[in-house]
Amino acid sequence: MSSSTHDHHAGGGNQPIVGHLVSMSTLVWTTLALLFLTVLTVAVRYVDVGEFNIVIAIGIAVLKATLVALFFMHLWWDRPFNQIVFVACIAFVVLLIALTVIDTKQNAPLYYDGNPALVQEVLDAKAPKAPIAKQTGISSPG
Amino acid sequence: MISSLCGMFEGVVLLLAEAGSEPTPSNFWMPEGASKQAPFIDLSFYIINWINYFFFGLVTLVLVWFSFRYRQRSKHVEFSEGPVHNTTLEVTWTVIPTLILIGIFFMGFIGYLDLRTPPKDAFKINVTAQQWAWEFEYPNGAKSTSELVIPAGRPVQLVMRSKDVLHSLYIPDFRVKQDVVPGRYTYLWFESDVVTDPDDESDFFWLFCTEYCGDSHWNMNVHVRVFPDEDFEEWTKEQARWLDVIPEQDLYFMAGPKLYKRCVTCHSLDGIDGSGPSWGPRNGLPAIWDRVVKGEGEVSGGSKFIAGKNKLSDYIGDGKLYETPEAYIRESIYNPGALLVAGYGNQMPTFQGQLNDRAIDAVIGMMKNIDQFNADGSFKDQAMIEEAEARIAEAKAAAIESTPAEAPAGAVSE
Amino acid sequence: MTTIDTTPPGELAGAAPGAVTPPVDNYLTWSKGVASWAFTLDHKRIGVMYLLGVLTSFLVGGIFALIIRTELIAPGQTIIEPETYNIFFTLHGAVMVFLVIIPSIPGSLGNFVLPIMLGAKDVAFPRLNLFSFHLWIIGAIFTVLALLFGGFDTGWTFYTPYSTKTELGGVVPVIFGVFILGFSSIFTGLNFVVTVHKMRPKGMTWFRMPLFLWALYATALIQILATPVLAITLMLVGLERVFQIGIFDPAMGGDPVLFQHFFWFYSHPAVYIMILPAMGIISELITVHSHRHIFGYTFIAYSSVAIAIFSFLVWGHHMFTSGQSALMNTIFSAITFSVAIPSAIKVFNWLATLYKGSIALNTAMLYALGFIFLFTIGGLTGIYLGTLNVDIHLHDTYFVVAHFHYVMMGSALIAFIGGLHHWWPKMFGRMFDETLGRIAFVLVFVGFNVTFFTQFMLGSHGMPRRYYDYQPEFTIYHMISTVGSYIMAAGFFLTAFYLLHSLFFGRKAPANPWGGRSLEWQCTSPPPHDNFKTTPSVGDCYDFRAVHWSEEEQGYVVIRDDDPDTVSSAH
Amino acid sequence: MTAIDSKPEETPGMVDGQGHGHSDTPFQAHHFDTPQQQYESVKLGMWLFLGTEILFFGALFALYTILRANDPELFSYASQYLNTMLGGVNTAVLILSSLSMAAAVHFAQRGKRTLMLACLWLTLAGAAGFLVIKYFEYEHKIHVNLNWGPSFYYPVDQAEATAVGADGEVLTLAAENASAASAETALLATENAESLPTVAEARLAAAPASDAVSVAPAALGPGGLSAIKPEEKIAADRAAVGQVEYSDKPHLEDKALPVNTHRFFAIYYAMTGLHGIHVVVGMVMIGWLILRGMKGHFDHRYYAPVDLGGLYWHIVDLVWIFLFPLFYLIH
Ligand code: HEA
Ligand code: HEA
Ligand code: CUA
Ligand SMILES: [Cu+2]
Repeated sequence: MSSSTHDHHAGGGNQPIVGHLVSMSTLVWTTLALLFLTVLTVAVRYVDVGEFNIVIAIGIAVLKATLVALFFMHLWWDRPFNQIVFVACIAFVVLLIALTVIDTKQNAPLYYDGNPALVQEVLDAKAPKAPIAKQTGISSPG
Repeated sequence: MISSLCGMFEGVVLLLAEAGSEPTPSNFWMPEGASKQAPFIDLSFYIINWINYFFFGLVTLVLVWFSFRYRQRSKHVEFSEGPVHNTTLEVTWTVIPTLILIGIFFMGFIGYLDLRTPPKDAFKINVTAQQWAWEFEYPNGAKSTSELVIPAGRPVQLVMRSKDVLHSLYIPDFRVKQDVVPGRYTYLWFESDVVTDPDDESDFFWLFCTEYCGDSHWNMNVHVRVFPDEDFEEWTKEQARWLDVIPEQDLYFMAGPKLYKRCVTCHSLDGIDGSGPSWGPRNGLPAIWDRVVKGEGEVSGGSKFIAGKNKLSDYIGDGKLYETPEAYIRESIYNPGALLVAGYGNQMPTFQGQLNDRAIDAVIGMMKNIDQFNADGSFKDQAMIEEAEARIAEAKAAAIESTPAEAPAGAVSE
Repeated sequence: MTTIDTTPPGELAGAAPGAVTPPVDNYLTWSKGVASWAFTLDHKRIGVMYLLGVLTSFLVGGIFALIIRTELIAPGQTIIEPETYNIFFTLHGAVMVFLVIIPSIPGSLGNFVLPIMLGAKDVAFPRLNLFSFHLWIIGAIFTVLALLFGGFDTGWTFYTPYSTKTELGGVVPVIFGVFILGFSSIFTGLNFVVTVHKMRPKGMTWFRMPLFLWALYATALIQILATPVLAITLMLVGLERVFQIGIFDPAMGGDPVLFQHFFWFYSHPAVYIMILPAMGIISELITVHSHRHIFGYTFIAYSSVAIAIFSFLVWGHHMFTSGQSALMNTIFSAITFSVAIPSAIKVFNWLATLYKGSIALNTAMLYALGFIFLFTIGGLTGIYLGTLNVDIHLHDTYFVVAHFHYVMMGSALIAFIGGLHHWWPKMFGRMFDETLGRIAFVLVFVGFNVTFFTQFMLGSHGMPRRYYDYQPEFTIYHMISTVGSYIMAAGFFLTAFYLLHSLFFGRKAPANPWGGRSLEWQCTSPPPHDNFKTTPSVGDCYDFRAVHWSEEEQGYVVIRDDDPDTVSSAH
Repeated sequence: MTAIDSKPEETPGMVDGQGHGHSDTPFQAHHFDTPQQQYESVKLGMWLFLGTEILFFGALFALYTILRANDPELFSYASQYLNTMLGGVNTAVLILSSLSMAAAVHFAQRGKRTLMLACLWLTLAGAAGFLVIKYFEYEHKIHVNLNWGPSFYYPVDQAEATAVGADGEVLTLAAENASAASAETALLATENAESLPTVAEARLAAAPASDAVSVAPAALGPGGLSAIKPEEKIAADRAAVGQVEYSDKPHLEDKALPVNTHRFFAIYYAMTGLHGIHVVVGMVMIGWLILRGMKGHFDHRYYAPVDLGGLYWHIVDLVWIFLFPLFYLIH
């Protein structure tokens, strides 16, 4: 999707000698889209679709962010490597979020404000899987 | 393939579980292996060891051999020709380590599963860690702080929590370790057949704290002892009521030194200040009880501190904050932040809920008679101890007769 | 057509290439005065200032280490109190990691040779480069300030909630210092990425770059991607400490393990920030001192990038016992092993490079060979630690301490010292005493192994780390270890001595004393202010056929018989 | 300072004839060969820097996700104290200022200096407007102790102890409801005072015999996550430190105040605060661009600083685009 900035090299008085010139109309349309999406996301808040509220909210935010990056930040016309930098950084954030969230979710029953009985259940539920316990029975004396 | 690998390893685990009832002695790499888990961990270690010996040997050999064989012969060599790449070779030494590593991973994984899955009927002991002491609480309410005693031949599960910062419970000879995290429960299980002599205090395994937790982290160690069922049962019963069976007049020297073990990390008896003021004479002042009675101690802060009143005597006495010196000491143990001795911050944890009135009496008694104790906290007069022991033995016998709370004890011997 | 790449600098433009005297106009003499250094934009001067800073910090960190070792020589109190001990090992770790090893190679050697290797006049952003050095200074000052505020005793890992609770006042200053050092590191990395991307000269394709540049490039990627997370994490610790915001402190509802996730998200990649440039240096040293084309260039180049990427996926292997869930433990253990593969590739390729080489056992080369030996031990012991059930036993014991000293000190730092010897003549235009150099190497090498190999045994027998005192059964190991550290210290002091000595009394260095092929050996020693008058032409930087000994120069010269742009890459 | 100066706007080190002396492109630093190379370098540099910004905020987003995933109710509860109206207006303000920034770049590229300056001024105004609104939000919250950390639970003057909810509805923060908490404290106190074996035995009696006491109840655990309510911990804290009277009651005790509500505000202040700092930095940067623009430093050949400033300003906008729904729009 990127075209090299070289296209604009030989600019005249009104053209940059480097970089890409984005037309004002593109900018204005982007802005309008952003404002519309803002209104939309506020509106959706008042509609209850359960779990989907957050999905929609994030979805709209991602869309808006994409618009900003592509048009305001010229990423659409930019060097592929700059695009990669942007996407890769977001990927690493997602990585950090994913792994840490999985871990805390896994551990949630062990928190103090969890139910102690539940903690015991969690611990117990794991027990039958113990290779030694399962197959030799040595761990269950008398 | 993976499942057959798993199966293979499980087979090994089982074999070892059978073989593992014998303790492995300490050797060049590993300390004594005294738990059911130790053999497999050791085996994993040795397997990696041999793989590593091989690769290390290979690398070193090639390194030394090439450096010697191809050393520069003339003074100024300008160029030497050799292969610059060889895809087959390179792929080979990418793939072989990869396969080996996959194997190692599964080995570790299988062993880990075992470490993480306590048997359902494991004997459960609650562990509370705090700076810088361990407390073990048994199903019958018994508590122990100076040592962890476990029943031999039964899986034991520790359910752990921390009162302040991270700690980590580590028993090298059992090859188990788990951090103790404030705010959540963590657990750990092991099983040991290696009985330690109940009558020999020097027969034990070490339990270390391996997560850095402050000044006395290095000192947060206790002994682990593995008792046969009957001794274990007896021990827990005794622990549950050891304080109760000591007659009032013997408390300070029979219970005092034992309780003092929890204070010793911060409070010395020889006048050298640690994390807390010494109980002995310090800084030209008398020993602790006299300091309090005479009100000579200096205070400099705390929630009940009143600006300008820097002497203990401003706080202790009729109509003052503390009517008696005992009340002051008691508060200092339950609510250490109330009045702070000059030169010390609010470091001491509260012992509220851990020391009951009898325990407090014992500690205060010990303070009152501090000159009868050695610098390590032991009582000087052996004869008195013997006399008291006789009295306690009697009382104990009586108490066990009459106790109705047999249910947990029954659970122990089951 | 025969091209002589030796580019005569400024004044000597017309002089014969054989002139032994270094040019009057070099970057060292180019201008005078403290300000001309402190505010210089010249990457070489910045590199030299980094070098000075890093070595000073190394001395400081080393002295802390010696105090630690002396305290541990026997059970019981030897010289210091427990509180002091805790402060000292923390400072030792923090200084060595944040002030020494992370900035060492990129900051000093990288800054010095990267633009020259590219035939560029400077890094892309000279001002930013200077700024990042100034940040380093400020960060270092804060670390020292922390001492004045009462020190800090959290360990270099700042684990919460201890770090939010400890009474010592130095925590906030040092957190601030590390925050700043983080940005210093980020800006260096950013500069390098842009420089490598945009300032390669004509003819230098990606796969003609010296491998040191690949390594620095991969390192820079980690610096850019990982360091911000450390910065924010430390900021949160600071906030937790001052305002008790309840993120990490369980007393306010926080989760202390979360801190460890965030910390290691940076700090695991950070260990590759330390080792990758070191590996780059080794690729240079091995080839130059065995006069032999690198074996498997592409594999080595890609493995650097592979390590950089994998390094982000394994942070949880520091948390196997931390209360991390079993699922995450398994995932992290599995991925941990993947990092070993590119490392293995590198080790084997270096060995293959030695094959049929012509190996000059110069001091620098000794360090390179020592690196391979020590890194193999250090890396292989990482395998034990990556193995789930074995790590349960070894975590937070001296086994880990030994592992990371083998990789950080035995590998990264040794490579740094090796690189220092390699480029020393280039940097300062003087030759050091080779004999003393080899003696010092032997001292360091032997001392190092004596110090830290015993610690493997200590650790596997259960000696926990960060212990002020220990059980008597560990005494013998500790004693040996301490003696080893004295031997090692002797080696380093000797090194410091002969290097300083060479500055004033050393023989003048030729442009290319070792027979290097990459561009930095084609400008004079020390290089002129602008590195190259005209952008030099570039060939295969490991093609040693072009390197010839010149009696006149008392060094090597690079003479190419072929057109620079059509020279076929050797592979 | 004698070193070669690479400042774009100055003619670089010509003194000794070592510079290249790009006389037709005076902005070009001597170590670059072409303006194209210089432009692409600074642009890549800026993108990498933005990358670090993304990870910088990313860590906080990770934190946010974790907190919210573990405590969804807490977030929907606490979010009502944020003013959607103000947040929405601020979003629009930022979007519009982004437009003017992009326009400034556009005009800079075309060499239209006056228009460019006008747009920069507009952007600056937008930034200021954003901060003013933000100030009112913060000001109000701090007034009613919707704070980070322990001060969240400090008492406020009753008359002021109201917070305007999302929809303008006024939430009264009753202060009477201390009874539950104090009952619990009392319970704790008795539990502590009794000797523990007794407590253990009592528990034993209550629990089934098999794994009784296998997991201790949470009551004695630390605050925050435990049954001890944060306010108790805070009261105890203050009792220990001794600066405030003991009679404080948690002003936010509206019966359902979830444990750890202060954490929502901690992350709220951390994220919006860091964003706010970025806005301030952005303002300084725009001001600097205006100054240089007025001196005539930019034209169609050289406008990189405006371009980079624009990128920075857009990333500030981009972060807010996420902050807004994540904090203000929780259903
Ligand atoms: C320069 C720094 C550096 C480097 C390069 C490494 C490299 C590796 N490290 Fe290390 N590590 C540290 C610095 C480093 N580490 C530090 C500082 C700590 C402790 C921090 C603290 O707690 O304070 C630590 C701790 C640490 C732990 C946590 C231990 C614990 O606390 O319990 C683990 C666990 O997995 C680990 C693993 C590894 C692995 C698998 C590698 C691999 O990258 C190694 C790969 C290399 C090889 C394997 C050798 C070469 C290969 C061959 C010769 C081929 C043949 C090999 C096989 C087939 C196996 N390291
Ligand atoms: C690169 C990192 C690095 C380096 C080089 C070293 C170097 C050394 N370290 Fe280590 N160390 C760490 C990083 C490092 N360390 C870290 C991260 C920790 C963990 C801290 C924590 O737990 O939080 C640690 C912890 C640590 C411990 C464990 C403490 C404990 O857990 O209780 C010990 C104990 O023996 C130790 C010893 C040593 C010794 C003897 C050296 C010696 O090799 C030092 C020798 C150096 C000198 C004597 C200085 C000589 C220098 C000059 C003369 C200057 C000029 C030099 C030249 C020109 C060449 N270190
Ligand atoms: Cu407790 Cu270390
Ligand atoms: Cu790691």
